Amino acid sequence: MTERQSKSLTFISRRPPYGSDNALACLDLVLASAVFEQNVNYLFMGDGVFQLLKSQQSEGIESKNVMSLLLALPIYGVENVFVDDLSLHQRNLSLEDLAIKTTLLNSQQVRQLVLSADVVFNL
Amino acid sequence: MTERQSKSLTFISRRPPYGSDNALACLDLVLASAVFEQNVNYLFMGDGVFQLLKSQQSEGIESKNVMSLLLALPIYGVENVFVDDLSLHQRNLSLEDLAIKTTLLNSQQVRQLVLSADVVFNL
Amino acid sequence: MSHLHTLNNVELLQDCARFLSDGDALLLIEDGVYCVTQAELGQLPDSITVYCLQDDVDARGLGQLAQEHSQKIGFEGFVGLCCTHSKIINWF
Amino acid sequence: MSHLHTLNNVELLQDCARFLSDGDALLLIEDGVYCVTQAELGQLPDSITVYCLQDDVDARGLGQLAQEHSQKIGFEGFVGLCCTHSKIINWF
Amino acid sequence: MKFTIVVHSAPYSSEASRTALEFCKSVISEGHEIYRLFFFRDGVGNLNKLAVVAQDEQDIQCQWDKLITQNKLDAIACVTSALKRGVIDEKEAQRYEKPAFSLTKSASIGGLGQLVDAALKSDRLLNFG
Amino acid sequence: MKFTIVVHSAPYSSEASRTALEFCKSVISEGHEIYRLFFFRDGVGNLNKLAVVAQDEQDIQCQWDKLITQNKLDAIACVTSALKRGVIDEKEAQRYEKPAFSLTKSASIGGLGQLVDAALKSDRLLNFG
Repeated sequence: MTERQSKSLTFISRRPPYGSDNALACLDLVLASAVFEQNVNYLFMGDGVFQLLKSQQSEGIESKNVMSLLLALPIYGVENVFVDDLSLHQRNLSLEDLAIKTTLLNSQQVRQLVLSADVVFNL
Repeated sequence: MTERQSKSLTFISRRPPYGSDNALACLDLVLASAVFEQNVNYLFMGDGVFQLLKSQQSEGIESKNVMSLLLALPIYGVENVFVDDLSLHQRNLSLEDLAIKTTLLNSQQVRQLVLSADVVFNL
Repeated sequence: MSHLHTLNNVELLQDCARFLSDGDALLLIEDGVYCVTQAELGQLPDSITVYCLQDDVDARGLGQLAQEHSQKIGFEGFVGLCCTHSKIINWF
Repeated sequence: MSHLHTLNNVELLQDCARFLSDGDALLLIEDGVYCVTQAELGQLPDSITVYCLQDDVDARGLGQLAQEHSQKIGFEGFVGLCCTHSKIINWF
Repeated sequence: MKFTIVVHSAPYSSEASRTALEFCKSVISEGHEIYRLFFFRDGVGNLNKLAVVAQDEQDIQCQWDKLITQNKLDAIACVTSALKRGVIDEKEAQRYEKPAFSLTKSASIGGLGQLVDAALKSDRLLNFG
Repeated sequence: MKFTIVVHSAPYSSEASRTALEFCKSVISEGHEIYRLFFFRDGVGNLNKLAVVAQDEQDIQCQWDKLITQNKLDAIACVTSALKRGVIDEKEAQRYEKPAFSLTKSASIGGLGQLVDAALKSDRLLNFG
């Protein structure tokens, strides 16, 4: 198992975009992984779904714009971006509220995504 | 109001004893205030009531024992120690589970204690 | 005199609400502005004025919701609220 | 192969529980050991084994409750669980 | 009015130190006085002068330093918080035989008594964490 | 087995860095290998050599230093995390004209690629925060 050439890395991003550095740390790690051309999965659940909301304007708090950074994911070859349907539902949000194109997963699919990964980063 | 000689300082300790430094920071601040011979009130609510539990043995995690430090409060002249009845109730705890002698306050009394203070530290 | 409460974490709203009295102000800052997505915020008595820090609302894309449930203010407004209320209780 | 989940915060138990499968181990560490005071912990299927880090339980005075709801282990046991499970998911 | 501001959080890992910074700027621009700035717990990281911040990020430590210097503010790093986090001044570096110091010159090291004093002598006290 | 351990939290403000430290000790005493220690975000504070810890408290930075040195571990401080928190090595201090450095000699500064590399090459990866 050691030194295996390819592994699937799954990132769970569970925190909102600006209050802490969790969201940006997770994103940095996703981008670093993409460079290694691994199988990268990026899942937003819990309050992490707030990172995907439209109309984020972060100039006022002098922070990088998480939404804009996420919009650039395809440029870095990160295509497998998922959002947990239950988390959206619990926050009265739908895909129309989101700026980022993601694949909606039901609970069973979310479970499968995480359990089938070789390594899970859970931030 | 400036330069008033005596003020009442109320400390709300809302976090459990060891996972973060909130509990010890609050205690240090209470002790520092006692030196100034101010009217100090020390209220435990939320998960802060876990600081009062019997049988804490913190040698294993190489931390100061919060329960033992709280037992020494009378030595430092801190006599007004209160616990929120609702927080105990929500955690299925009663005064018998506690090592620290405190005054049980109902919600109205907790409210009064905090609202009548000149300065509130809320950790 | 009435009090100003600041709050930066949705999970603290319930604890904070126990201490809100007529005439008090609740200022949502940082991740506390997500309270505008919570039903509990609407259940506060009308005698409590709810404010949101504008920059934090805008960053998070919550403008619409925040407008319905609170008044947006800047840091000058924040300082003003500190002066017009006799005491500040920070929930963090 | 089954997984090891570690958890250091009671509020994350619900999220974590969505990913627990037959044969998985849940190890409560730091403030996560307060989960032994929660009804939710008892509602996990029997096929999930719940462990507590001994030092964290003892520090918090939770010995009795922890004994009823979990198995106490030390750091050597923690390392052992890492080896006998194919993957570790840390909830913090 | 006299304000005292207590900062409990490190820069960058939470938004709180930035909020505190902007609040302090407005306290001054609105014509009020800052009696004391007290950096407690992880908040002492805001006074670390060795920080190197990228051009596209807000340099929080530098901004605190400017605010303190330009307005001659009384800025205190809590001694028990600062020493164990490696935020030490020249005197402490000498006393404990450390090869360097890291506390910005605009701040000084002090005890919790200075926070209690500030609580008693200020009209308003705010905590950011 | 090869382990990689990622530390996300500062010492003293949370219990997590101590848990990580004790876990690492047991990994070694149980005969396993530590492929890499990676200090990320506030975790870089664990590598600050300027820390001065009171006698009645556990000196976390000193214990990490000992563990790394005695076992010749590969310990990396994430560069973007470390620089903005004032945890810098001699080279960075020179480059950015800082008067001193603070990173313990037993660790080095590196990028997130080294964490991804470790995730790929280790049998087990754990995060503490």
